[in-house]
Amino acid sequence: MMTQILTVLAFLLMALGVWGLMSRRHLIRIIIGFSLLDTGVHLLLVAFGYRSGGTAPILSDGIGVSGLVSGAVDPIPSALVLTAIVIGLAVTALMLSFAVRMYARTRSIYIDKNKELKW
Amino acid sequence: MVSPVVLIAASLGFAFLYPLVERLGERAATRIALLVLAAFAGTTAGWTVSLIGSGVALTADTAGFVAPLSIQLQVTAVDALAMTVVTLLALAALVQLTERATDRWHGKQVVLFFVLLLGSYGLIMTRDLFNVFVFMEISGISVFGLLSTSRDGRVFEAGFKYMVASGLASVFFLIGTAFVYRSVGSLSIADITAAAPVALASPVGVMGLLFLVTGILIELKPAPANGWAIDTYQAADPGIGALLSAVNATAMVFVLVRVMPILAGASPVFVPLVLIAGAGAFLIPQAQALLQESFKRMLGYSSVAQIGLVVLAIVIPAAGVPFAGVALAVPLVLLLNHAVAKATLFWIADATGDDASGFGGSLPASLRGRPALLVVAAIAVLALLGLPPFPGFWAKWSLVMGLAAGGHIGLLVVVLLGSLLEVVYLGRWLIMRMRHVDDDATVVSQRIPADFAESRADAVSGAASGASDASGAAAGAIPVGATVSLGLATLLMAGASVAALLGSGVGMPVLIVLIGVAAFAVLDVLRIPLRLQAIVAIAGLSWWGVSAVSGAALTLQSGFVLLFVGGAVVQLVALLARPGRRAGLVALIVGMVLSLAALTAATSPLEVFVAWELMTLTSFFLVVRGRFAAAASVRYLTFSLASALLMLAAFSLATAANPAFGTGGGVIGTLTTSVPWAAVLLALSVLIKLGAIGLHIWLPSSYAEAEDEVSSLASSVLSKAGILLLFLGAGSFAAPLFAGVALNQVLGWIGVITALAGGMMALFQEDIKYTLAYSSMSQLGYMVLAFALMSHLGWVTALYLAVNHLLFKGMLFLAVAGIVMRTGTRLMYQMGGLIKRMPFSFVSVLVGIIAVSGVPPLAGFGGKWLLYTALIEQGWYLQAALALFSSGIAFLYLFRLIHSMFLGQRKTHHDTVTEAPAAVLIPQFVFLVIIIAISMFPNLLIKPLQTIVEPAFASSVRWEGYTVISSLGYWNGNAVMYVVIGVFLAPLLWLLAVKGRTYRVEQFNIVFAAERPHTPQSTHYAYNFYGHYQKAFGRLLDPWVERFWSGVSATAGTVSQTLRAWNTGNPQTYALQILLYLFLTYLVARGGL
Amino acid sequence: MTQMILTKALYTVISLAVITNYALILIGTMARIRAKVQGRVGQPFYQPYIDIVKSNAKRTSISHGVMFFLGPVFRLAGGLGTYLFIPAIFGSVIFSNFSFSGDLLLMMYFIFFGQLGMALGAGESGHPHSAIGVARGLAQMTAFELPFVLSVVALAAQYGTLSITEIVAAQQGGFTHWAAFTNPLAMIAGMIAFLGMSGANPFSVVVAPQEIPIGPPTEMQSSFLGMLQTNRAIFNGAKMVLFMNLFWGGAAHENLLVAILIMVVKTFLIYLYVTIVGASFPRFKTEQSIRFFLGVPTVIGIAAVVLQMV
Amino acid sequence: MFKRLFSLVLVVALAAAFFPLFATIGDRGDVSPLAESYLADAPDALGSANLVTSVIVTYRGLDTLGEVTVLFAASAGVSLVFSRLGSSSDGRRPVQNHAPSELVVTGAGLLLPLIFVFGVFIFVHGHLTPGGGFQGGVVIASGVLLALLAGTLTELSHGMLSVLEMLSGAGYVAVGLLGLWLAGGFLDPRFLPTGEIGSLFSGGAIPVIYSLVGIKVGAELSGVIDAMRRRRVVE
Repeated sequence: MMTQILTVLAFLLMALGVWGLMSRRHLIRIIIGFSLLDTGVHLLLVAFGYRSGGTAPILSDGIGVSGLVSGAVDPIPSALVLTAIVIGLAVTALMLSFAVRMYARTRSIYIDKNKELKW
Repeated sequence: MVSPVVLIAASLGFAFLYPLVERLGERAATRIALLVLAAFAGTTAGWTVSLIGSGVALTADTAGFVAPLSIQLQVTAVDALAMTVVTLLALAALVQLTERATDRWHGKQVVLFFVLLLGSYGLIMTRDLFNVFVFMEISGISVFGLLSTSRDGRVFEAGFKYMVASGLASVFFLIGTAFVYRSVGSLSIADITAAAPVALASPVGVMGLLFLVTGILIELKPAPANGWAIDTYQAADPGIGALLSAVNATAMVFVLVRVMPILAGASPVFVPLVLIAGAGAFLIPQAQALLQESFKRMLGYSSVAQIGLVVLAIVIPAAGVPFAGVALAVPLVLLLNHAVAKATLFWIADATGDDASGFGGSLPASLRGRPALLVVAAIAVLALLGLPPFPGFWAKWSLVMGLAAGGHIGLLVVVLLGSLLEVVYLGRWLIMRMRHVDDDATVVSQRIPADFAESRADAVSGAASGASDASGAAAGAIPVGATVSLGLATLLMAGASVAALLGSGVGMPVLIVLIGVAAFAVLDVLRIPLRLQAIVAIAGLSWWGVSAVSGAALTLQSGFVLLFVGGAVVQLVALLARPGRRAGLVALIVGMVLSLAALTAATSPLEVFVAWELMTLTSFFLVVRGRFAAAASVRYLTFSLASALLMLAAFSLATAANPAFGTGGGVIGTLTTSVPWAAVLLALSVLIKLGAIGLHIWLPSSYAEAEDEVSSLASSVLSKAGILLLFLGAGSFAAPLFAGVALNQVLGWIGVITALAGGMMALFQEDIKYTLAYSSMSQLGYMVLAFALMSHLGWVTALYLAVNHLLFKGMLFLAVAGIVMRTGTRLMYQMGGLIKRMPFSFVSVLVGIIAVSGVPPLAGFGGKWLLYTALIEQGWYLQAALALFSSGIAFLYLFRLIHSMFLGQRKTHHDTVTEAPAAVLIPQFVFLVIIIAISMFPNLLIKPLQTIVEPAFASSVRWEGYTVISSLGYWNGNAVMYVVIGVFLAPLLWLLAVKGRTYRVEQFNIVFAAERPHTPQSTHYAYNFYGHYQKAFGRLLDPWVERFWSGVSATAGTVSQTLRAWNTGNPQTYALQILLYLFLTYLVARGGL
Repeated sequence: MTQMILTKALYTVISLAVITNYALILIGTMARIRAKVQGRVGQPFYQPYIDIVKSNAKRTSISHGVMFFLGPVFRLAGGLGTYLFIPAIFGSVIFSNFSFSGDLLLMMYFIFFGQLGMALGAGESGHPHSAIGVARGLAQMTAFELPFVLSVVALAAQYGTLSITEIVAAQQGGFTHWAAFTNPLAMIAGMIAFLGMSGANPFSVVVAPQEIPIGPPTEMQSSFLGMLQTNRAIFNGAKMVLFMNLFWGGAAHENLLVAILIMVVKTFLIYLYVTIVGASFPRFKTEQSIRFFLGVPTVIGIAAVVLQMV
Repeated sequence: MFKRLFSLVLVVALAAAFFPLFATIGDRGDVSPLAESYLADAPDALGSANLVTSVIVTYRGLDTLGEVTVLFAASAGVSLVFSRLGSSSDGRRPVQNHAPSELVVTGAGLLLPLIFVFGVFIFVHGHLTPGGGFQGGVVIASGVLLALLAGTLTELSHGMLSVLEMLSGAGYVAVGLLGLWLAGGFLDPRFLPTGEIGSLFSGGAIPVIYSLVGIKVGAELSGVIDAMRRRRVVE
């Protein structure tokens, strides 16, 4: 059940992000839409790692290795998600800085004022 | 052997430490960077050497655990080879970027450069799905960072679009990965491939893979969802463009290679999906590129198209001679071929510094007078177009063969069409670059000055042309970096070509062609004077020709060898007339002749095709040398390569139907196929080369605008290649096509109409060279007609006409060459009265035109007699009548020719003209002697021709002494000659006897209406000589064909315009297109809505 | 061998003498007839002889150069040759000429020989009128070649040969066997083409006296002109004989004199037909005559050929 | 407008197309065999309590190295992006920073040490508790940001930043190579004693790697912040 909720939530987030990406004219908002999309994907990854009633895959006094095997969530998606997040952060940073340069060049923060290259 | 992981560690470590290295000073740091790259190249090369052949792969697990526990890197021979080339290109690129005039790379740029390289290595080596994603992002982000350092401010806009697009792509990829992991429970590609048929066959699995493959495809920048990539190519620093398409794209392709087995295993929908994607990605950009003004943007379109082709090749198994059975050979070769060539072009764009694509004609002829750069550029373009001897050619051949063998006719069409479009825009760029400085690239027909003022323009600027070449050379020098990197890339390409050539298993004759060209190119580089080169060429070719045919029985191919080599050798003498350096001329001529010879010696379709392409190329470079030949050679290249592509299609279809097709040595009918469409395509391709009516618009201007010696060679020798091919394909044309009409009947009509139309058009030309060009077209029409008869007499006639045409057309063109050289004009009405100044030229022209028009007693009549006898024998009455009519027309334009040049009133400024140089006269008179000989003794020629035709048909004429007797009539050339001499001598003697004192008066001594004209030289009646004929025919003479083809090109333009309007430049539109792409793949996968 | 050659030469001379004189007289007669039609007295029938003698008797002549000098020679050679490749009288050794060294095709192409030579000579004279005349003449020639060729091809198809002798042979045995009646369409096309070939009205624009005084031969005088006049006779004779052979059953009779008589009658009629047409029609412009020949006659010719094909 | 509409339609269509795919994913009681083997064997093999960390740093260490590289490339990119801007002369001028508010200054003085310590703590204990190099690095970078806002730091020394970046990055690679030569393979942390689970010095080289990562991330993000800050643009 949990997985399903998370997945659908992730899905909605992605749709929302895409919509923002497609419909906003303001560069920063587009980037925000983009981050939403990313977040959705990350959520999806986490959701796929979930197991019903799972615990964090961390050894502590309470839980032994056997406990982990029987009860911990899948550690791989968590690892992947971490990587994905960092990469998303990097892309966002670059996007923002490019947006700044576009603005500096055309003096407009609106996407449709920034399309000299075409055809 | 070095572990793959070390390569990654090393490049990353160097990237991290680079700031420290730079403490030693920028230049030193870049030097060290180059050294590191060299070391990488050595490593990868070492892998290649040790892995190739042995089936094993080099594997490295990380973290001390084995896959799937940890991430695994692997290098197969293919990977190693790709990595070697990528590294070498990267090396060249770094040289170019750090050693150029402006914007030298340093600091973080070099760092990012290494990160980019690292990313590409990772993409090629990793065997873990998620790791692929990481490396994709590494490459991506380093590219973005590098982009920002371009001069062009628009690059940020482009980069933003790029980020949005690749962001979407990686989202797709991640979703896909997530689903795959969910279904398979592992990220190791090996595991996934193994599990795919079971675990991923479910709808969920397929959907996941759908996301995955869409993500990868988007990263490959597929049309129609690639506007962002194109914009980036346009705005980016050319150096980055080179990196993008040479390094980045190459690595990305490997991701698809890795994933393809998974897809194929999971569901059958994916192969067609990828095929469709590849086809679209190849064809659409080629069309969009047609109208590009920006060279970089054009290259961008070309790059994405080439990648599309590679995607196709990944899925289509190779067939045909080279590479058959070697897995992934075709895509790999295509990929590397493209990488090297494209990088070269980007670097040239950077070095020459201007971004014009040559569309619209406003492009500095910046390669004229810079032979080295020109050669490099030409190699790159030809390699991109997949022409021999470059590696891409063999790959394309195998791909096309594979397409035909697999029955993918639609894809076959797509590939050929796309290739043709590519020829148009890349060829145009090259031609515009190498055209002569005062050529505005509009000349496709004769140019008549507005008024009749005698313009000596040609002569004057002819003298000036040398100087202008020099000025072209003086243009901006190439920076050292570009020189090194271009040299490296060219060496790479050359080496690859040699390797591919030796691996392709084509025979010696083809190799000889290249050796010959290379040898004379070397002579050029050594600055050996033209005359010496010509002498060497004459000696070498005649020795070679003699050794080729001596002892061999007289067959079709030995006969044609004699024709080609003999004709060329004689005409080469004319080169001795002009001293001074004409770079590449002799090399190209030799190459052309040898490739024609190779055509005769070909023993497989592949060899025929290679020889054909080489012949096309050499002749193209000969044509383009002309001073106003730019527009003409665009047409020449386009039509010739169209013909070549048609031939390729024909061969592939025929081979698919019958694997033994064409493997028989060059006897008559080797290329016989029973597949009707193959036959039609073959016929079309030959007809284009023969300038048949409707397909002829390239012919006149190409023959006329080429240099004079080249013109004569082209129209006398080169034009016979098509005839040879007709004979090779003979058996294909007899089969009935539709409603019992056989192809050869169609050919016959086309031939005779061509003969008539060519003559008609020749009738109204003021420009002597255009007259002769059209006359060649008409004569070729006769040969096609005769061949199409498919009878003994018909074929003898065709060959007879071929020989005869070679003789007199060589004569006429050379005579004209001499006259143009002396008078400095090509317009006939500007000449006149030259008979007293240039008597020898007059004689050879006189004999020439008698021989053409077929007036007895000279050899021409033999041809006519044979032709009509053969035609009537076969019951082709109407064709016979038309042929006779058009030979009357021929008589008209020939008389006009000799009259306007030699008779009538001489222009005053021609009073001092002298006879043409001996070197030009000698070949004419050699031909003349031969003509007289075979006129007196027709059997000298006809009997050998009969033996050539014997294998196909039994003789249908018999000989009584000198009389040849057919079922219809008879002709005794010998007796006719004597009678004519008799009836000629009798009146002559009589005249000499009765005439009283004869006053020889000056030419101007004419009177009409009892009055002497004030300026007699102005009374030369030559301009618009047959005006009344024009009047009589009226609209029939309108240039319908020209109109048709300009209509075609206009349509192509419109299509291109519409297609490229799709790339609106708006990031959101691009995002929209990408989502649309995803949706479409979804629909394809589901098989419709 | 030599004896054979000598006899052949002798026969040739006889044959030529007959045709020349006959043609000269015929031309004179026709001129007179035309004059009568137009209500003039006209010249004596032997006027052509006078002209030739006069021209050749000129003491001086003017030459513009080698080709100019050779032009008339070519022309006459063309005339002679054309005649010599035609069997004038069927079955006669004397009048068979050299018809066995070449067939119809040779003959048709040999007509060009004289044209070319003359054109070259006229060209070198440098007189624009000559050039204009040549241009018109050649244009018109190619035009009437088409129907002519079509009719010839039709005949060749009909009789399955290109040899004139055999064509004549096939027409023996009563006028119903003449090609004129077995193949009327071909005959019509051919005879119309013949009008053009003979260069009388309405196709006389080549020499258009008012506009470009006598066209190609403008600069010709003295013995040059004489040769041209001689050739005019022989060439016309040759052409008439040719058409007689092609369409009108040739001239054949065991008695040579009768055969000659037959030839005289037939050729006279043929020439009369030309004269009548010429007297009753105005002159065409060049483009008009080109259009004319490529029009109806060509269609008829094609029809003739097609009839042979089906 | 039309485009807007079309994209709406398309998004909806895509949603409709793929919704079933997402909706069908249900819970599962177990984990993938691969994960299971990690859960079962990793603690003994690596001696690190936090299995996510073992996966990140060791099993999928190459990913992490790549991740670091991405960040590195990004910061280099950002600084390149802004490097030309100051020099480019189209009438732009950096504005004066307004003086930071009292609150911020005092708060900063109080918080900064804590933040830095916390950051270090996070990446040093990455193998024991949730957290790790990246988290720690980000915390440190946020501290730097605060310092800049509060004016405690006016200038960041680029020399120091790049040296930190360089050394930590190179160190990471070096550790990886040590793993290759001294232990089982590239990035194998077991060339150091794995210690006993739960103690600070356990998990072999994992803490070392995480510390290097932490330093590197902190330095890089601070660099990014700095690059963006100093090249601010106003109209």
